[in-house]
Amino acid sequence: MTSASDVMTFENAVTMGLSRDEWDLINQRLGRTPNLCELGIFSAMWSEHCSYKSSKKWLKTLPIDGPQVIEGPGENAGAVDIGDGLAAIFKIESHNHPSFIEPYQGAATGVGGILRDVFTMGARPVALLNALRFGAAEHEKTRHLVGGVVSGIGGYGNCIGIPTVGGEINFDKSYNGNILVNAMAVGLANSDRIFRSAATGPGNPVIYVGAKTGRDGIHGATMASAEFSDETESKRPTVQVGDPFTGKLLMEACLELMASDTVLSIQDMGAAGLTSSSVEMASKGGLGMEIDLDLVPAREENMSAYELMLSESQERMLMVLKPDATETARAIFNKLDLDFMPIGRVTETGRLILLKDGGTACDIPIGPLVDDAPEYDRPHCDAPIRKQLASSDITNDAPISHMLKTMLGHVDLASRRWIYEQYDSQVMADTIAGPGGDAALVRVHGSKRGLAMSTDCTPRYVEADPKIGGAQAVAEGYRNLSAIGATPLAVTNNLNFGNPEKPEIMTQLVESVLGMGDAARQLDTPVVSGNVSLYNETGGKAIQPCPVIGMVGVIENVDDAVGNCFVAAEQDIFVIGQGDKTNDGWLGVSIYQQHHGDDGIYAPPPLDLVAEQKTGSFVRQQILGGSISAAHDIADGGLVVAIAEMAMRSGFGADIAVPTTGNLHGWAFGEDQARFVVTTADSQELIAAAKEAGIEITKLGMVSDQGELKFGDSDTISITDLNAVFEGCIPALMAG
Amino acid sequence: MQAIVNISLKEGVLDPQGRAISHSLNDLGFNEVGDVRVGKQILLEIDETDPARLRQRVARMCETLLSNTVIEDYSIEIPDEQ
Amino acid sequence: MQAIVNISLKEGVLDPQGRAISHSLNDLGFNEVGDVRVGKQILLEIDETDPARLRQRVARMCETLLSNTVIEDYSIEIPDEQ
Amino acid sequence: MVAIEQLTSRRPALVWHKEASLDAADLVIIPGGFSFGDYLRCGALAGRSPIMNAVLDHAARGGAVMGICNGFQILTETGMVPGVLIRNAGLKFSCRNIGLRPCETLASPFTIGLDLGEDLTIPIAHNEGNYFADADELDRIEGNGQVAFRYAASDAAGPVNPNGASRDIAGVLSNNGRVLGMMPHPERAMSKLHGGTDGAKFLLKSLEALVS
Ligand SMILES: Nc1ncnc2c1ncn2[C@@H]1O[C@H](COP(=O)(O)OP(=O)(O)O)[C@@H](O)[C@H]1O
Ligand SMILES: [Mg+2]
Repeated sequence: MTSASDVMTFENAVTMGLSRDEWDLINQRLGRTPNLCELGIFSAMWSEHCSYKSSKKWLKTLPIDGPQVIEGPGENAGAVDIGDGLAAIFKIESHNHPSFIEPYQGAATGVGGILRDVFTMGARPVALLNALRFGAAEHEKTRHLVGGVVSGIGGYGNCIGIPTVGGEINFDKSYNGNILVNAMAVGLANSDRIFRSAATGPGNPVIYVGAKTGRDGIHGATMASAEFSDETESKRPTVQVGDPFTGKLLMEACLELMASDTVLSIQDMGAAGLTSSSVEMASKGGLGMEIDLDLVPAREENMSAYELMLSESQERMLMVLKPDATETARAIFNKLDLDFMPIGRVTETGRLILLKDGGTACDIPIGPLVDDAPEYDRPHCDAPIRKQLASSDITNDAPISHMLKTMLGHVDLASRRWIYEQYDSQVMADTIAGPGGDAALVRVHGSKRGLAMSTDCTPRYVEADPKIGGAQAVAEGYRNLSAIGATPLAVTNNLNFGNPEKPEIMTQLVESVLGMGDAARQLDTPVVSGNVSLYNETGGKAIQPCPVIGMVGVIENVDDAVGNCFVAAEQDIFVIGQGDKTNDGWLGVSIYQQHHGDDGIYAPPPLDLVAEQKTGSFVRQQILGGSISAAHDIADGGLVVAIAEMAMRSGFGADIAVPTTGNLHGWAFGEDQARFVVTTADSQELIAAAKEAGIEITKLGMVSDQGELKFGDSDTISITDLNAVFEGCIPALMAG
Repeated sequence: MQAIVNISLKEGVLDPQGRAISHSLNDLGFNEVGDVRVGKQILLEIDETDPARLRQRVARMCETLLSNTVIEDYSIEIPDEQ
Repeated sequence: MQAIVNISLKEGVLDPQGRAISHSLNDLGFNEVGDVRVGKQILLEIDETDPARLRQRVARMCETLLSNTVIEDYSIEIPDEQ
Repeated sequence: MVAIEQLTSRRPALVWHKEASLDAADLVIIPGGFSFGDYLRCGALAGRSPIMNAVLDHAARGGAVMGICNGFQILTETGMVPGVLIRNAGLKFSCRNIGLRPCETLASPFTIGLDLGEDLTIPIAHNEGNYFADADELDRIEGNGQVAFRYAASDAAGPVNPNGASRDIAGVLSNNGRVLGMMPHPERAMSKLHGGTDGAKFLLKSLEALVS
C-alpha cells in the first residue's frame, strides 16, 4: 500500500520532533514502519502540544469537580452552571509562537481558534479576554510586536462581533525573543444543550464544514512544541491567516444547525487540523473513522495526504450528523457560502483509515495515538529559597506623591487605554463593565444576570516562588471578581513555561500547578479547562514562568455590581484585610522594587488562602448588601496605587491619613495580599459588619471633590498630573 | 528618485480579501472572474540618485519593515532605472 | 488571462498610512525616505481571451466595485497584451 | 434591534442581504458591524449586495434611512450620502465615548427634535470613521445644512476628533434630509448602566418624527 520511497526512517522521525523511544514504539504498535502521512499523524498527536506528555501527570492533581461543574477538562472547553438553566462555557489558549513570527495573524488566529473551541460546544460566545507578555519596553522588537498583536486581537474580535472585555499585559526582558499571546473566550449555552466531541454510531456520516484546506500552518502543533531558535524564523509557511468573516459565517451556521436535533458530535480543527479532530472524535467514542481525502475541500492543487491531514487552515470543523440530516445541514451551510462535504464515516474498527487516489494512505489503530501517547515524569528539583527583602533596605524619604507619580509611569502599572480602545468592548450591547475595571461584567442577554471574568498572573512572583505564584494567580482572580460583587465559579488556565526537559523549569511547572490546585480547592473554583505551552525559550533562555488564570463567576443582578472608581465626595475610604502586621509593607519583587532598578529576586508576598476567601467573601457580601459603593483589590503597586486608580478614573480626589509608625513607602507601595480598598456611604454599618465577620478594617480617609490626592497634611498632588503620567506612558512607548 | 514596492501574499497563503472580492464580482454579474489576490503597492520618494544603491536600500526597507516575509513576497520597481 | 489593477489615492487625499510608514522608515535610519503613498494592487484571473475586451470589462469592475472614484484613481495592466 | 424594540415595543423586521426586495417601512436602519469582513473597502461589498437596490429605491421614494457606523460607510459607498470614510488618522480601531454636537441642519426627521446647545455622549467603535470630502464639497454640504453632527468632546484622554474627520464631521444627511449616516453608536447608549441614555434620547426623537 505504500511505495518504498514513502517508508520512513528514524532520521525522518527526528526532524518531526520524535525521540528514539517514540519511534520504536510507533514501529512496535504498527508492526511495521510508518509512511510519511502516518508518521506525521503520530508526531502531531504525540507532540507536547497535543499530548501534554510533560504536564499530564501534574494536571491530574488539579481539582476539577464541584456542584457547579457541568464539563471539566477533556472537551473543547469547560462548562459551569450559572443558574437559570444556563451554562458558561470557556477556555483559554496560547498562540505564542505564531504571534512572534507574524504578530497580527498570529494573534488574530489565536482569537479565532479559541472562539471555535467555545462555539463547538454549542455556546454562543459572549466575551473575549487575553493575557499578553512582551519583552522590555525599550527592546527593538517590542513596539512592533505590541502593535501587531493588539491590532490582530481587535481585528478578529471586532470583525466577528464578539466584545473583547478584558485582559492583562506585562513587559519583561525575558519575553524579548518569545512573547506570550493567550486568548480566552466565554460563551453561553443552555445547560441541557451542550455538544461534545465523541463520535457515535458506526456508519454515521463524517462531515467537513467551513473554509477550504490549504498548505498553511502545516505542523504548527510541532512548532508550538519546539524551542525557538533563529532558524524558526525561516520556518515560514507554518503561519496561518485568519478570516474573521468566514469565522462569523461558520459560527452562525454551526449554532443554527445545533439548534436542531441533528448534530451527534462536533469538533473544531485546531492544532494539527484534521488529524487531531478525527483522532480525538474517534478515540473518545471508542470507534474508528474512515475518511476519503480526495473529498476534502482543498484550496490548492495536488495536496498530499500528509498535507491535508496536518494543515492548520483556519475556520474549519468536523462533525458527525444523524444520517438523515445531511440535506438540512447542507442547506444551512450553503446559504452562507461555506463548504459542506461528507468526507467519511464512523466505523467500528478502532482504526483511522485514510483513502487517497484510489489507495490507502494511512491505516493505523487509534488507540496508540491517544492512549499510548508518551507521558513523562520529568525530573525536577527543589524550588529555590529566596531571601526576604527588608523594606528599610530599599526605601527612601521621598514624599509619597512623588513616588506615586513616577511609579504610575511604570510600564506595568500605566493605563492600558491605548490597548483596549482598539478592542470593540461593547458590540452586542451587553457589556456592563469592559476593560479598565477589576473584572469585566457581561449581562446575560435579556436578563439581569451577569457573567464576571478576568485573566491574571504575576510572573515575577511565580519566578520567585512558583508555588505561591501559582496560587496567587487564582487568588488575584478571586479578588478581582469579588471586587465587583460577583461569585467566582471556576477557572481555566494557560501554563506558559520554558523547556520542561530542564529540571529547574519543570520545578516551576510542578510547583505552580500544585499552588494553583491548592488555591482552586480553597477558593472553590475548580479548573474546567486549560492549555499548556512549553518550550517558550530563545537561545536557551527561558521566559519568566507565566501560569495564567482565567476566572469566570456570576452575579444575580448586574444592578448590584460596583466599579473601582470613587462615586461621591465625602464617602469614607477603608482598607479591608490585614496586610503586614509590622506596617513595613512587603516590597520584595514588588513594582516598587523594580522601579528602583533592583532586579534581585526576593521572597514574594506571603499568601494566606483562608484570608483570601474570608476577605473576598466579605467584600462581595457587603457589595451585594449595598454597603460598599466602590471597591478595588490591591495588587501591583500596592495600596496607594490602588487609591490613585480609583481617583483617576473618577475625577474625584481623596484625603488620606498616613501612618505614623512603620515604613512609609512600604505602607504605601507594599504588595501584601488579600486586601481591598473600598468606599462607603455608611461607615458604621460597614465597620460593624467587619467586626462581626472578624475582618480587619482600617479607615484611610475620605473622598474629596478637590481633584487632588492629599497624603497627611503637607503632601499633595493633582489628579491631572497623575493622569498625565498614567495615560501618557504607553502612547509614548508606542510612538517610539 | 521614486521606488515602487509591490507586496503580495505568498502562494498558498489564504487571501480572504481576494476571495470575498471574487465572490462579489461574480454576484455583480462578472462571471468570468476567477481567483483574485490583493496586494499592496507602496510608492516611495527617496533622496538617492544611484538606482543600484536605491534598489539595495529599498530591499533593506522591505526586509525590515515593509513586508513580513513569513507570509509575503515583495518586488521592487525603479521606474527611472535604465 | 490575468489583469492587474493598481489603485492609488487621488492626489490631495491624505494618506495616513503612507505618512506612518515614512515616519517609521526615518526612525529606522532610512533618512533618505520622503513622501510615501500606499495603494492596492489587485490581481484577477479572468476567463477572457481578448485583451481589448478584457480591459473594457476590468474598467467596468473598477467603476462598479474595485475603486471608489471619489478618492481613488485606478490603472489597469494586462501583462499578456502586446 | 434590541434598542429599537426597547423604545417602540415593536420588533423591527430583519432583512437578509441576499433578498432583493423590501416591504414598506417607516425607517430602514443599516446597523454597524463588519459586513463582508470590510474587505476591499469598508462597506464596499455590502454596498453592492442585492438588498441595497431596494434600499436605494426606498430612499428615492423619500423613505427614511439611517446608517450607523458600518451602515454609514455603506451609505457613502452607494452615494446615498456625500463623502467617504477612510482609515482613522491614528491607524487604529478606536472604541470609546465621545461628545456629539448636533448641528443646525436642513429639515430632517433625524435632527428636528435635537437641542443645538446640548452635546450627546455616545460611544464610537470603528477603524474607518475618518470623514473625507474635498473642500468644495465640504463647503457645499455645510451650506446646505447637511452636517448633522460634529465631534465636540472626548472622555479623559484622547483628542476631541477621534479619527481625523474633515471639519470634525461625525454624521451627514442626504440633500433631502431623509437619509442620515453617522459613525457613533446611539444603540450603545440606551441605559444608565450601559453607556448612558443619550443614544436612547436621540433614537426616540427620530422615531417620533418618523412614525407619526
Ligand atoms: N493546564 C490545563 N489545565 C486543565 N486542563 C487542561 C490544561 N491544558 C489542557 N487542558 C485540557 O485538555 C484538553 C485538550 O486541550 P487542547 O489540546 O488545548 O484542546 P484543543 O485541541 O481544543 O485546542 C482540553 O479539554 C483542555 O481544557
Ligand atoms: Mg478544540
